[in-house]
Amino acid sequence: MSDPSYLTEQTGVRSWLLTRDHKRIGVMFFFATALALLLGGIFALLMRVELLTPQKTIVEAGTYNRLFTLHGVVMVWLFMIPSIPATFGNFFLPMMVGARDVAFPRLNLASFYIYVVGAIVTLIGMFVGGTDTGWTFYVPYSTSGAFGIVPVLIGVFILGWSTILTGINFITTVHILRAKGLRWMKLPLFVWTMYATSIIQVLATPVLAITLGLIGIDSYLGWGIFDPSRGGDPVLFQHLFWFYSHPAVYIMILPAMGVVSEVVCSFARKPPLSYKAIVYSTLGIAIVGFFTWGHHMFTAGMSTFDAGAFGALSMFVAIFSAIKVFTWTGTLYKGSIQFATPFVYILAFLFLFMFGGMTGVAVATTSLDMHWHDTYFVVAHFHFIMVGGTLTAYLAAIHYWFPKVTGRMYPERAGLTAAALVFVGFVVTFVPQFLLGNMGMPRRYYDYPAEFQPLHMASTGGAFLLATGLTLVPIYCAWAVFRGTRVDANPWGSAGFEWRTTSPPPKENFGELPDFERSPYDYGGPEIDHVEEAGEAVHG
Amino acid sequence: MARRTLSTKSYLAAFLALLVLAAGSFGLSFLHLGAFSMPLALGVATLKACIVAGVFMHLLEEPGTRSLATLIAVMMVCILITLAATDVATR
Amino acid sequence: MTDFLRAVLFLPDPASSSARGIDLLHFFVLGVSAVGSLLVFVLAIWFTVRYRRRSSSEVGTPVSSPRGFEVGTAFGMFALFVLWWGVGFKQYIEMHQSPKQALDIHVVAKQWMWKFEQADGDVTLGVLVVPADRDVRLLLTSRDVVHSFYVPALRLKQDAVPAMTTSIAFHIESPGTFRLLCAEYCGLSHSRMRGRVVALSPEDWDAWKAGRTPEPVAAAKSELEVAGPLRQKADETIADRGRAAAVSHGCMSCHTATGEKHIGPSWAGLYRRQVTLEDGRHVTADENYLTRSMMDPSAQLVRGYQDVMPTYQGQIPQAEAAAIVAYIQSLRDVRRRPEQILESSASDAGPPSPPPSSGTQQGAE
Amino acid sequence: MAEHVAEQFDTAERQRAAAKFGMWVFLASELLLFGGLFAIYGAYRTRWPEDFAAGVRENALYLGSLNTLLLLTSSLCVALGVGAVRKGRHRAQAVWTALAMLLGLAFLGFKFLEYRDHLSHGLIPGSVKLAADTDPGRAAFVTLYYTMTGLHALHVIIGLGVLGVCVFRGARRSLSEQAMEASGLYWHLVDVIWIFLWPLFYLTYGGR
Ligand code: HEA
Ligand code: HEA
Ligand code: HEC
Ligand code: CUA
Ligand SMILES: [Cu+2]
Repeated sequence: MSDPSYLTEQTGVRSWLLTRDHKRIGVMFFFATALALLLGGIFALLMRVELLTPQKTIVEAGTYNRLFTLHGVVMVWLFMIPSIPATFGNFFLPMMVGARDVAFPRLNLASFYIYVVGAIVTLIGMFVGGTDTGWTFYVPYSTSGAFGIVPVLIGVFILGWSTILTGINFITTVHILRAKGLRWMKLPLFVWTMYATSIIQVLATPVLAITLGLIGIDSYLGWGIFDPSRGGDPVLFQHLFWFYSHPAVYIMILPAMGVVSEVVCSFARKPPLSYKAIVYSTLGIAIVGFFTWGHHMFTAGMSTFDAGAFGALSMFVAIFSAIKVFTWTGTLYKGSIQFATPFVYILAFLFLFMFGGMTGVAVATTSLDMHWHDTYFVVAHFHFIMVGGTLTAYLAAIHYWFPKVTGRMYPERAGLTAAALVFVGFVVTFVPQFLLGNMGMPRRYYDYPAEFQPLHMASTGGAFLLATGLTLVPIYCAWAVFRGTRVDANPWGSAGFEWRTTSPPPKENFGELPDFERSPYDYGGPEIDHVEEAGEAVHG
Repeated sequence: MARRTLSTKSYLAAFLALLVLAAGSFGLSFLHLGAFSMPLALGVATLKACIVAGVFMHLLEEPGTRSLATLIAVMMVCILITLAATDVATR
Repeated sequence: MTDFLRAVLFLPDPASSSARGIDLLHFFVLGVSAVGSLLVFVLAIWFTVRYRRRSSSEVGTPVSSPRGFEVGTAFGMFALFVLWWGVGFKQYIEMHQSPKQALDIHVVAKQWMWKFEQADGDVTLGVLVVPADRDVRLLLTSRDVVHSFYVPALRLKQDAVPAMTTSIAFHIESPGTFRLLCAEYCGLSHSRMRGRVVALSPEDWDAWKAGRTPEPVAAAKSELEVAGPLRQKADETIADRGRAAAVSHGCMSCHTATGEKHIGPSWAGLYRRQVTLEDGRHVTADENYLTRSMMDPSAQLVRGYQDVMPTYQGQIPQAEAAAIVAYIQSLRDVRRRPEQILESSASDAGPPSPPPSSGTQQGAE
Repeated sequence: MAEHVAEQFDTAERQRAAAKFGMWVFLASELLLFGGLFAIYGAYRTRWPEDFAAGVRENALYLGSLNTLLLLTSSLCVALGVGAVRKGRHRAQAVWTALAMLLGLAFLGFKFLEYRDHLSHGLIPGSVKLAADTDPGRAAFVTLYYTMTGLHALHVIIGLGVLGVCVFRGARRSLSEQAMEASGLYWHLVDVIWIFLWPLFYLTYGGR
């Protein structure tokens, strides 16, 4: 190798820990969040084992309640929210806008350490405080416990600031640091989704911060802002919590959508069916996503008027996702499709996200939610989107960008095996949970009536299949980092900007700046005019 | 540098306007305006906030995207307040 | 057909007509979702096979979306969703409306037990006993944290929130026993906060009211793990206890049960009336209003009265507050004194109050 | 002094734009932080309009209005400071900023007096007395009063720290224009928040 890459330019632990290179920070974030995924997964498996039998299997009720709280908090705040943005976003966003780094590299490093501190405080807080409130911290239960939840709140509060700083950094980078000639409507779609995600991070997270601060005050100082015995309104707490947490689910899915857009275009070697449709629907989700939070509260004693309004708005936001799903599918039409691991994950994503999303619209239907609220149907809904959607796209991203980040290729056969295991395992885990919800199995249940057992057993079996598939990934990836075949700059033959530099890239990202006027989706090829044949085939 | 720069004079003018508005708001509070007192007071406050943002914070000098970003944030706050308050009002 | 779909979807047998209606929407929504998602999946796989890459230098053919594709999708989806929303919201409203002539039952949830109180003083723990084929309305509250009353067979769920009265109505068609679960996480034994809803045939209901324990109720009780007596037939009705509580808390030094105006408005005929507030608004004196008037009287001042009533927030236990509400309800049909009727009709610019119904159990004394 | 341009920026101009833009995004975030509290205020005021009006009536109208005046003036000083640094007049910048700090300190001083007065009247948030003796609406008002003005006061304190750095560096002529502008933006936001707190806690007792 002639020029040193970002990996070899400097070596030693210090050069990593004190780096301001967005790529190295991304890699560090990757290891931290993957660890969180492992941790959250272990909690999930413990829960699944406990649920094998209607009564006690391995742990007591109190432990189980802590387990699902740990699982939810770790998966949401330690893994899912930073997962794609802070790893792949950090690594690729500056490259995709043709910048040498993010706008505020020191802030970027700071947000990594803030994340680490927040994660440690959260975990220690939960173990020491025995937090058993669920990840939603509903009052008055959360403020009445004998154990302080204050440490966890502080931890999540700190994590929130890490998210906000990352968001500020990304927004500023996209606005100020775009390369010459790179106009807004020429930006890679992944950049657009990161941009939209950052908007949500910056605008929604502070509301979580203040809300958690207030329940901290309530439970520690007893000011009673949400305490019903002092005239406080517990339903108002729910409003504030979901004002953050519903947009937060779009923090979790939008980056995944960006990955899907990139991989679909790369693997079909053609521009998206409609670039504009994807961009506008991305922004639409980010904005309208702020108006739907009340759909978590249909049974909470909210006013009927608000229930109707939130129900309608929730369906409105789903239209943007629908446009995206159809656009991706249509993009495959007349493509030149390469069948490889990242693409397999994308196929899985299309199906699982769409079904998960449609069940979201189903629970947003006010009368149906009267049955489904707080049952396993909802659990299945969000795992379909978060695991079947986001985690799947995250895995696609790992495989798609693996050669760029490491300069080597992962083993394809192992990749496909893992992907198959993940898909099958996933379906077996979570389809039964829809049915459990229909039967009336509430969530956060340690004990359950005996007739629910067969479906729970299927779900537990599936979870282990899923876990096996997932465990394969880090194993063969670790092998490939050292033993995988070396690749050249652009093994997938993609037109994306990040592929127009060496693999792995040099510290400055580009040796010679590529032509940013050539679209990242320009594969040449004759432009055929729309309508005629394209028409029927595209409509599902 | 091709940017419009606000002069010292415009700062002083803005300050004067702020004082007048503040005095107006203060005076209005003594009238028994009932249900109008809140929207009026908030309207004046909004006007004052716009002056501070536009002149002191130089929004008038900046490209429109800054104002847009701020507007989106303000809109989110309004949505949050409105929908939470309607729930309480119509419950 | 519907039974088949229910079996496929693992839905329990519905116990009410509204549950049946919800199931129809359920089938439609899930059917569209599943078929739609599968179609997209199959289409994507078909494209993958049909347009697989044949040589490593091959590129795809750019296709731009057919005209009107995005707008068409948006409107198509919109129409579909409006349909769901419309049907669903209509059902939702129906479940939240209070039917006339309904049997009112007060539900008090606490960690981790359900308590049901009927107006005639029947108190049961864990087992909610109702007559079949009759409208029932539940008035829920909680003594500690948020709980949720969930009966899968009714496709119905309503949170019980402390310091608030929420309500939900249902109508069970034929006798049967149904599972009741707590669906809002409420701490250690959340998963054991279960119970039964027993709908009785007219004969059994009469027997139950006569103080016997019909077979279905006994069976339901024995299925539960909840210890303690099934029933606490109070010596007095809940309204009686409410009266006692009102006296002991000093309410009667300002309020009367006879229609005379005193320091505060009389409670006679108050329930379900339109009350004119100081700020000109009109509100219906329902349970929620009555509860709030006790807990925080100055929030809604009645026109023509001083803001002198103290707050009873945190001073009256939730159960007693519910009893006082029941007492005020029982005074619904007490005639007001003529001068008060005059006075109130003068200030009542709002719509006329709904006709009082006599079918409720509150006046049982 | 020539500005140091970090490697990711082509020009000093862009670097300056980035600092200011980043600050704006941060301010949007701060706005939502207060937004949560404003929402609680809105909900509770809807629920207890009378109690809130009564609470406002009892607040120290003149002290609060004086504080408004102080903050508005301090904002002017900061704006003049930014104007000065843009013209390269660092001395003037330091003086204006120091003046703004003085006004900010005075604001905190009066705020402190107000708090002390409230506390001596037994309006202690979370106290048993407050919960027992007052209507829930009044108690909610008092609690929100402390929370919202308290969070604002915290921001004033942070803002004073930031301005302090500006005075210090301005006096040593090592303050970049962008740093002053960004600090100024923060201070103005604190002012804007107060512009809304003032009517909510001191002016709107209308009705009766
Ligand atoms: C990444 C996370 C994520 C995402 C993206 C979503 C997306 C959506 N969610 Fe979900 N949701 C969660 C995570 C997520 N959710 C979580 C974690 C919870 C539980 C929280 C808790 O209580 O712990 C939850 C709970 C939840 C509830 C509350 C349920 C309850 O507790 O009772 C509701 C109710 O409306 C809801 C609705 C929606 C809707 C309408 C969308 C929409 O955005 C979905 C839009 C997408 C589509 C609609 C798919 C694409 C559509 C098409 C391709 C059209 C197809 C057309 C035909 C088939 C004809 N969600
Ligand atoms: C991102 C979010 C996320 C993810 C990925 C998951 C993943 C899983 N979840 Fe979780 N879940 C939530 C978010 C998530 N969950 C939330 C928010 C709740 C609500 C909590 C609450 O009620 O408060 C919940 C609740 C929840 C429940 C309901 C508990 C209850 O209500 O009683 C159940 C039950 O089965 C469950 C199961 C699972 C399972 C089996 C997985 C499996 O998919 C896990 C499989 C993963 C592994 C086994 C880890 C393997 C990983 C590695 C080996 C490292 C890999 C590294 C690389 C790939 C680089 N989850
Ligand atoms: C000091 C006198 C006083 C006492 C004691 C008192 N009240 Fe009242 N109450 C009033 C007055 C005056 C009003 C009308 C003004 C208002 O709405 O606050 C009122 C209004 C009400 C209303 C609303 C009536 C309507 O017409 O809408 C209810 C319900 C009520 N009180 C219940 C109670 C209960 C229950 C108690 C005891 C636990 C109680 N009150 C004790 C003075 C009192
Ligand atoms: Cu009660 Cu859960
Ligand atoms: Cu949501």
